[in-house]
Amino acid sequence: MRVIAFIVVCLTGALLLYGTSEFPDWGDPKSPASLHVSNYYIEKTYEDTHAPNFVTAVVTDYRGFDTMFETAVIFTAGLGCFLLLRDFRGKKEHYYRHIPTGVILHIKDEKKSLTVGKEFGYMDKEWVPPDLINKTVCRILIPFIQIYALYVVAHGDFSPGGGFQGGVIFGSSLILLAISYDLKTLVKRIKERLLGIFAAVGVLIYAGTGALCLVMGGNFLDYGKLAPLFPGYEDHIRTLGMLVVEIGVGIAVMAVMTIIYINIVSEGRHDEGL
Amino acid sequence: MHWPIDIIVLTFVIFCAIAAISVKDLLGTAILFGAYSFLMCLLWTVMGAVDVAFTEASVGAGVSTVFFVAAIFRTSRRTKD
Amino acid sequence: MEHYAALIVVAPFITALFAGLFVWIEERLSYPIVLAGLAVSVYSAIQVLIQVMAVGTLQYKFAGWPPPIGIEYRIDLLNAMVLCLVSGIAFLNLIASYRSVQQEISDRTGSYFTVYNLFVTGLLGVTITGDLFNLYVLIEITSLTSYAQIALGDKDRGPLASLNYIFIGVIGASFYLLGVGYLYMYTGSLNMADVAVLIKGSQGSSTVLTAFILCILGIWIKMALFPFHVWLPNAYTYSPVIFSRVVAPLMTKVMVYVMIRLMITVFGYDYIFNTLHLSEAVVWLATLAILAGGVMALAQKNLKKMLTYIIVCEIGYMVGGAWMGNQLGMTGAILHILNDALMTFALFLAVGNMVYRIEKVDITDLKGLFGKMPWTMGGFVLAALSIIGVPPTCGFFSKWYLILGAMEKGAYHFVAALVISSLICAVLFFKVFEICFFESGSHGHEHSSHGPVAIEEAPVSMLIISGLVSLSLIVAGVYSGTIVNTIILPFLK
Amino acid sequence: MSDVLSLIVAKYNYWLYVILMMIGLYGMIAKNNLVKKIVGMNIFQTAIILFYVSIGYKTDATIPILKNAHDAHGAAIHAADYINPLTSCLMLTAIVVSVATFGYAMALAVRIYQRYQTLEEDELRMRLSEE
Repeated sequence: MRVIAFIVVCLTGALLLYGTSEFPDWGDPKSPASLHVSNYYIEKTYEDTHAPNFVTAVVTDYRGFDTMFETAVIFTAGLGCFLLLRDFRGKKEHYYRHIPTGVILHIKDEKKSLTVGKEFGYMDKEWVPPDLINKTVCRILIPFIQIYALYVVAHGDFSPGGGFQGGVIFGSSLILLAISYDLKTLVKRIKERLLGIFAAVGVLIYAGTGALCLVMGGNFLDYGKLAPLFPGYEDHIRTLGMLVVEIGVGIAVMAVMTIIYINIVSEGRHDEGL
Repeated sequence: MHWPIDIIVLTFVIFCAIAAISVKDLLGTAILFGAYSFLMCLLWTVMGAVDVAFTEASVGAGVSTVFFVAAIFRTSRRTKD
Repeated sequence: MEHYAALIVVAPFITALFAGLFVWIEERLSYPIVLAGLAVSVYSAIQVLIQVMAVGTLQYKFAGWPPPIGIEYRIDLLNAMVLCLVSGIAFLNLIASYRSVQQEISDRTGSYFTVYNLFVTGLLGVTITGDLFNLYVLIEITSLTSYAQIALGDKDRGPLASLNYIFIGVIGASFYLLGVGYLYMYTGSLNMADVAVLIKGSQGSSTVLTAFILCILGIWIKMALFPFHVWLPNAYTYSPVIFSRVVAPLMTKVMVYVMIRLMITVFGYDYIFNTLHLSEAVVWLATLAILAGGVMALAQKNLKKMLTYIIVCEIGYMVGGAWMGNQLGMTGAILHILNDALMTFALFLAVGNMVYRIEKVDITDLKGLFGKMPWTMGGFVLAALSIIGVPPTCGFFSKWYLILGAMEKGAYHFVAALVISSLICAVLFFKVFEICFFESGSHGHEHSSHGPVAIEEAPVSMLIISGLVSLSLIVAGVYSGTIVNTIILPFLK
Repeated sequence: MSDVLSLIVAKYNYWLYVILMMIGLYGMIAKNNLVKKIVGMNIFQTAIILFYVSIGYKTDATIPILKNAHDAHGAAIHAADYINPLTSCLMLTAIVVSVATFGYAMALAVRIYQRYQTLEEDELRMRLSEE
């Protein structure tokens, strides 16, 4: 296998190196790649859309149709993980810990429903004592991470970032919650159902904006046609359209990242994790 | 001209890539893979593609590594090669 | 209405998302929503075909930006035909397979239908788009949804087959992406028509040559041409019935379509056949693919797996025809996209009906099936005859064009391979018929663990679709002259 | 000598991306462990992204965000001052695709481990032939 792999790699590498032989120099501003279409984007974006960040403008407006499917790819990944791993049967064993004394109850029968008082805490099978520093720091940090994520989403047109990055950061703040406390804390706060709805609604906001443009008489995703809905913002209507779309992407990505994490770490049982 | 920085980072990137696929412990692979992604993101910042770098920093070095560690937690660290 | 072009793709997409939403609210609504989306798509595809036949190539600019700047859909006769085919087959399959989804994926049907519709969206988008990078994104949607669906089939082998498919699929898609990168390096554009204009006259450029090799190689890997076919049999065999019914007819054919699109629209005949002289080599490769597919099909014991190797064989036909370098060969290849999709669909519909009743389809399990499932077997026989290439069915006519094309070029090895593979198919199918017809069925003692299973005919909804598609094989055969004259020849002019 | 040096400076980025990609491809084909293969796959995809970003780079150009956006009216925008935004845009999409594939592949690895208790390809093949 290694020999075959080596031969394949050498052949492909040689082909690719051969292809680079006529490339223009690296960083040459006169190369065809930097002249034909890209100059239009640099010179006309601000005029067309009033978005200072060219990349966001290209991503969500000029090539917005690609980005819609990119969001669909993420959505599919989340849905695929759900379909593949989700296991509704639940777990047979449960562990409870008596907090004042540290005595552990191990309940093997799944049918027996047990009501425990406040001094008993639910516990993972592979349990480590909670670290006070970790917990406190994460608890303080998480709101700030989330605010930063919202900032990244909202300022996508002006600075690096956008819906996708913001969504990932928001999702990782939720994952951080699950890691620093335990998975139950996260699952209790954000129900699986809610995450599923968020994922679908996020992509729907994107596709719905496009369809709304269709209804308003433009082509699909032509934000300019939304102007009658936002009187007073005619100049910035395309930026506004981008913002709406970015919010949709952010919601979808946030939900999907969380779904993938929860499903992988608990093998689809949503009970215990890292 | 940024090429000295560029070439140093690129060397590190290649080093991390080779290490990531040859280390005999999957948790080590996960961390090296995170380092690889982060160095890659540095490289892209040097080249001026800030949006891509930002995405890679949050995705490659962040969430991907978490998925990786989560998967190792549910499978095993053992690897033969 | 000018927006039909967008609706073809957008309607199944939005309904997929709504279905995904309703999974969490009222799961039973997912199915009708998905079905409605595909119905809109079929209707729009037919409208677009009528428009294209009346006025010629249609363009649709997304977000209103003119082509090299924004993304455009460009629909000519070939697109429009494949679009009708894809949306029609996906729609019929969704009706026919409703019950087998209930049987196989009982507890999460809503999510499954969402993934199904996303898959169809991907296929339609690949077919309709006029932008190289948009094509890549949609190929990835198609791939990711297929990985997700394959893993749901066989509990043991499904995930492994899916992971192997991921590795090979990613290599294929990445090669394509690299090829697009090289093209972008040379031209600075991503629009197919624009790229075609810009690379005209760049015969000697190593960048364009590498881009060409990478793109075609990527598509071949995705298409499962002979040396790259290793993922296909497992992936298609271990997937759920509904998915194997839609992926076997459509996925490879859409990839063949992409290859033809790249050859004709982007790189141009002149570059491929007059500058590079690749025709000889690729026709030999296709010949090998046909023979290898046929021989490996002979060795299989499982009916579904045997059919997947026949798909490998059919891919050889289409690639060979398309690379013949003359009009007859290309006509044969395009006609075979249509015919092979219909034939494979009919075959897998019949096999799906069998799986619905007897679960395991090793060839020895099929004893006495003619008596028990006569209608299903009727459809199966018709489809099998068409694959073999018996005259009134459509399989004969595309093979005829392929043979004429090969004769004109003097590629007699290809003709020989075609005839041999037809004979192999005949042997294979008559073996199956013999077992189904003459050997009496097991009387319970072989299935003692399950108790005596009374095999009966499949449900009516499955049978009607199966019968309709099988009859359409004859209709397509009778009207193949019309199809060639009104769609394929005007396109190739 | 200076010619060679300038050639190296002009092209080394492309050569190194080829090397990186081949590392990924080799890992994907030759490694025995499924998770290692997935890592190889991701390295392969990242190398392609590096290639695209290299295409978009221009010497003496800045990041693709308009300078002085608030008082730029009337001021001419020179294309040579900003790097190519299109490649960045394309690669955002490619990164998303790669992370989606990565997440799903990891989920598959977990699933396979649940079923077979191993991630080594040769052991898996052995288990399959036993059954």
